[in-house]
Amino acid sequence: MTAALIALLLPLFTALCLLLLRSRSGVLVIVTSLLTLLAAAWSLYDVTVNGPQWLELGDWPPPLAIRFQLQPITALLLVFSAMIHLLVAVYAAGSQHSKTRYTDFWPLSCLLQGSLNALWLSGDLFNWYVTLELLGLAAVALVALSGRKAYGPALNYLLLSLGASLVYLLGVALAYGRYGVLDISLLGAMTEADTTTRIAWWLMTLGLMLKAALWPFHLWLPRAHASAPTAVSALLSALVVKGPLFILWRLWSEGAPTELAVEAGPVLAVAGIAALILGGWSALRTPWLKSLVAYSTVAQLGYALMALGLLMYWQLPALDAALWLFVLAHGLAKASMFLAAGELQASLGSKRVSALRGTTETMPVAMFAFAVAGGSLIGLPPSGGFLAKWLLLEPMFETVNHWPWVVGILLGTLISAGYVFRVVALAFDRADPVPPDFSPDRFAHWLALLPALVVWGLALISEPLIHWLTGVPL
Amino acid sequence: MTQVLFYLILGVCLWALGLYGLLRLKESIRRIISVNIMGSGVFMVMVALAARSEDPDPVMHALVVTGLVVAISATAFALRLSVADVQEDDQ
Amino acid sequence: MIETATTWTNWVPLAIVLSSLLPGLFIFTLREDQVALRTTLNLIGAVLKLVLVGVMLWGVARGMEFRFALPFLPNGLLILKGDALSLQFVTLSAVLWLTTTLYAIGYLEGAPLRSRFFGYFSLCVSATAGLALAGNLVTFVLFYELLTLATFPLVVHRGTVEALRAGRIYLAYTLGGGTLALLGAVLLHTQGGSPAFVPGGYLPAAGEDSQLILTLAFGLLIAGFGVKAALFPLHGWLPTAMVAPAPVSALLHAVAVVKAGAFGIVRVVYDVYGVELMTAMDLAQPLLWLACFTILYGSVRALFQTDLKKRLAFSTVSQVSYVTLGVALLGPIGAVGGLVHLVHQGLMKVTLFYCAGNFAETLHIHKIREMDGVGKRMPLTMAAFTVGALGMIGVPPVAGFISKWYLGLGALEVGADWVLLVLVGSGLLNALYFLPILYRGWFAPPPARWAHDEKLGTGQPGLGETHWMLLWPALITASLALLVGILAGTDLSPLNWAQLTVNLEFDL
Amino acid sequence: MSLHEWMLDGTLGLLVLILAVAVLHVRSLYISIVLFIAFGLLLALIWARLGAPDLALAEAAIGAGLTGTLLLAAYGRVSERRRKAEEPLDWHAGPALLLSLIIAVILMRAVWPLPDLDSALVPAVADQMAQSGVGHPVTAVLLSFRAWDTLLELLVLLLAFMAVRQLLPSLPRQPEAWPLLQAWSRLLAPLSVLIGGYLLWRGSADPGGAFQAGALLAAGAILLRLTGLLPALGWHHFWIRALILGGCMVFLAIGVAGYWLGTGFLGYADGWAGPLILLIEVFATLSIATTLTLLVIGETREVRE
Repeated sequence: MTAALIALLLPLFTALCLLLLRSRSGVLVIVTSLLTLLAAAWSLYDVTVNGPQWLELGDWPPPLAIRFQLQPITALLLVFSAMIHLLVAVYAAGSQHSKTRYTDFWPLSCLLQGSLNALWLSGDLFNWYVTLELLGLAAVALVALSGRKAYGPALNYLLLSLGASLVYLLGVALAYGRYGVLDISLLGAMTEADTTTRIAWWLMTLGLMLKAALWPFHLWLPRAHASAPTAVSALLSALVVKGPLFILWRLWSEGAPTELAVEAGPVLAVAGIAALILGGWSALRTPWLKSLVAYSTVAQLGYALMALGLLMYWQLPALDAALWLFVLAHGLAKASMFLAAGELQASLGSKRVSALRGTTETMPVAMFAFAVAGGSLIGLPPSGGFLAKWLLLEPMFETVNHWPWVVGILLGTLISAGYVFRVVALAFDRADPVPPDFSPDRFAHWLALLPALVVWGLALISEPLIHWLTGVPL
Repeated sequence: MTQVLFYLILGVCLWALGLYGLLRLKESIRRIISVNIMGSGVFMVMVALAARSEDPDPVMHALVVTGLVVAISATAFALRLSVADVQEDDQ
Repeated sequence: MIETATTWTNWVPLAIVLSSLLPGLFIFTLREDQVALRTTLNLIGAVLKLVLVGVMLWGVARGMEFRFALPFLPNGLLILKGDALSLQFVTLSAVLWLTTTLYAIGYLEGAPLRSRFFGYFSLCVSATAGLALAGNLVTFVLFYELLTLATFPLVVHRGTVEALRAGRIYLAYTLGGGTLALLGAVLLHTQGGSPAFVPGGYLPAAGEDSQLILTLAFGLLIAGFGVKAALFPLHGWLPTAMVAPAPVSALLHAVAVVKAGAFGIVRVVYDVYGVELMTAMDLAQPLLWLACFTILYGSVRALFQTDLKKRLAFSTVSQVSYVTLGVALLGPIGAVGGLVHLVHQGLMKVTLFYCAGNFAETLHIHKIREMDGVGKRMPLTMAAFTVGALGMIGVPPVAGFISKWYLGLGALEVGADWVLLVLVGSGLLNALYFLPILYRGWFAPPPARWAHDEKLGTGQPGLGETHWMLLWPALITASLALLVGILAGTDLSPLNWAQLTVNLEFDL
Repeated sequence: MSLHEWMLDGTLGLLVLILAVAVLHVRSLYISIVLFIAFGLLLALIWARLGAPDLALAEAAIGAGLTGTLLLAAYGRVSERRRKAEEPLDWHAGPALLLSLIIAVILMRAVWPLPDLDSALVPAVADQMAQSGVGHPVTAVLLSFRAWDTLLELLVLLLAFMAVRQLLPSLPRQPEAWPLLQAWSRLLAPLSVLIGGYLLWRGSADPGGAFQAGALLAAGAILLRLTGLLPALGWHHFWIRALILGGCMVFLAIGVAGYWLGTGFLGYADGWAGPLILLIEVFATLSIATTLTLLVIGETREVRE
């Protein structure tokens, strides 16, 4: 637990120190990110060896205190967010196109990471509300770094996020009114399937869906993510939307009575399929590169939502592995994609997809990163996206009644292939290549490729990873 | 109908009203006000719930204090953002 | 889970895949002007692969086991394994890769973006080798998808509007097919994991409840692999992909892609379901009908093409289905015919594409009507073309005759006499669309002067009629196509290997 | 409950509801803002009715005071064009209204059984009050039992300030905001004195209300700043930054020290709880006051530099 606590507090202290000293030192952030990553990895090792752990804050007895809970998945998410943050920090410090180097990006991104870690570790309904607000404010502040053109989307994002928080908070109030506790594990032992509980859980769910941009509450995401600076887009798409998803998962898999979960599961799963298809369709249609990547986030979150819904519907804890592999694979791939897209866009001086004509010649590494990351989004073997899809497909095929859900995956796969190769095919167009405005930054291109390679490299540790996620002893 | 229930219902109504305003209005300052009305609704539900027991529930009161701070912080930023010079996106 | 102690033999299958993968990755990093290094890497990779395959052939014939396994999915290892069937395919691809590499070096001399081309070229062959050596369904599907990815940049290599269009169509078909195959693989995986391919099939006999599952999985897998095998109605991508450079066409039609599809069907029928289960569930009949229809359909369409490469493409649609036909007959003799045709068609078709490429590169001949008298200007190329075309028709002693002979006997063996009619009909159609080309090439009067003579080589008929790197591969593969036909009775012939495989499959 | 209590609650409730509707409905943005401030004051009365004097204070300081000031400041910056283009709520928007009504009805069903239930936390707090080190239960919850929430809440405030810092300066505007604001501050001054008196009185019984005290201080500072008695407060001053960050830093440091000394993260050693909480409160109050002051009156340049 000590390691997890270090992973939580280190970014916060870093942010405070940076602010106090008015420092914009990327190097410091990179170093502390690295230390955070080490601490997170240590906590992962700890939880694997010693099992789940709890920490009562202030040593107060359970119903009173806020409890930190370190589960294997929590530790994994700590490592994951530290990894992405480190990568983005290196990008922001190293790329010549990085617009965030001499801004308050550094303390803000550290605060963002700290809030996210607080969210992973918490298990208290109200504490989650506060972490959500932290996350939301940090995210909006980061979007606003892009300058005036981002203020419109940022304000819209902020207002919807605030509204969503209050929807969630009303649900929390109802849950507290009904059961008198706020800790999710304690709630899990008490909840019954009555009207108040149902409404409370649905309120929290709706609020969180809005925050996570899950279909049909996704409309704010593409503009906000597309207008942010590149490093921020990567953080937002890879990490921030996963926070509410985590709460949603714990809410239903731990806190809700089985009956309610079974009832709500299909609704979420269908929303997931709708996200896959409609988000994918928008990604196919949009003329803007970053919007395409952002819409793809909407679509890919559909997979996670589908996994969550089916997990609830069939009461299959094995689908946890599918859900979190999706999150992991998507986070890595999306970080790669946004960095690549940002670099391409900055070098070409155009935000249009059509400007990518001929980029396989002019900027092969960045384009390759985009394509490789896209391969994981499509779910091509043996990438991380494929592993997740495989785990999701298996239980679908086990019973004949589950087969219709396969159609959702099939459509999702084809449509993601559509929007990924829409870009890739264009990049091979040699008829009329668009020459780069600025000299491409090779370091940043290779950096963008890195997470994409990691997500494919998951194949090398796939079996232990899946066993670990599904709780099978190694 | 007790006092608690009365305020619970009132809180819920305020919340729904705020939500309606947030969804329907376009002017950003008015939307920010709507969000605040929504928040007041939730706080009313929470304070009413706290008033159920003989001694008011200190946990709920503390949560509302925290909630108020969060609300004012977000409102301050939202207001600043809403009056910042918005440049139309070239998209 | 790797049960035996690791010895050097475990690493050979991996080495075969890596022998092209590593040079390929290295080639990506080279500059355009590092021609010598690139060529050396290419050739070293190709020769090394051939040597390794030779070692494996030698070992398997002596009963050694070549098996490399990695943990990948629960109950689904990543297995690379050399068995009789896989060797047939991997040998073919290794031999043809060497000739095609030579050919491509000559063909692309001075063209832009060669590092990228040869990089993907090597990846493509690596994926094919992995696919050939795949030891279970999961591994097979994995390499099947990778093959799609590695081939796409080659199809769009020219970067023209038509090339991009062809690339998009290719992707739409193959990714769709890949997804279906994947779904089929997952479906079977839920029925007890993905064990290694076993001659005779590993699936248990179908019970009441698993009948539906097995049928659906079969449908999904065949549809998935049928895309690359260009089974009607999934063949649409193949003719449009003709816009790619000639070495890529050779790769698509003979070495890698369509073969991967056909090979997948062979694997599914023999080593997943097994002849017994196929017969019990009566799954082969629709496949047989489909194969026969595709054979005739492809031939008829070929007849109406005026573009040389297009005609060859539709000919491929037809010819690859011979493999499916042989497999779907479910009799040992037909199986030999089908399996051996996998090799024979590869040799003959690659020859034809080399020759078509030579005509196009040397004299800018694309249409069949432009071929009048080309035999006078390029007699050796035309001779190689003739060998390939006669083989396709089924004239002895070229390899194609052997396949058709076994296929016919196989059809009689299982009592499907009507298939003979299909074979004869297709042979006639083949003759109808190939013989006019041969006639024009040899006997029609040549034009007074060739409009676009690139004067590759010396420009004189004979060994200098075109660039030597373009000529020799065609001559080599043509000779091989002749040799495997003439020497079909010997121990080393593909026919003998096919017989060996079939003995295992049918437990003879 | 007696009839006159019912009358009081009924009137308050009805008034609040009418005000809320009016806030959304009136044509003029300015009137809407003023009505919203009245709405906040009315809420403070209701909190008092519901036995929550701390909240009543906080609401008066925030809902009426700070939010109102912020809204008016924002109004001053809104361009003439945008004020003209105000469009109040369109009541003919049938479907959205219907939806909200349905939601309200559903929610009423959800809250119906709640008055008869009770919370497990109330007795738990009572049990542990003796160990908390403070006398006032709300303070105990805020700074002992759920100190983590409070720490994060300070971070939220800090983040809001940081977020404002990122905004580019606005174009020069007509300074008409300031007369409005000054008029309002004249109203705010006696209020803040009132609250200050209350806090002072309560502080003798237990160290309560860091936030209320902070808001009060902020109000004072704002008034001083507006009347020009206080120099410009800039982020570039080290002491300003130290004040703003101090609350979080001290809080975090004490929390970590507790973990180090074995009393748990954010736990206080026996006998030290009272002084440590007081220390945290002092720093938190200063942080809150400085941050709020800058949020309200900080010119963008002042905040950014």
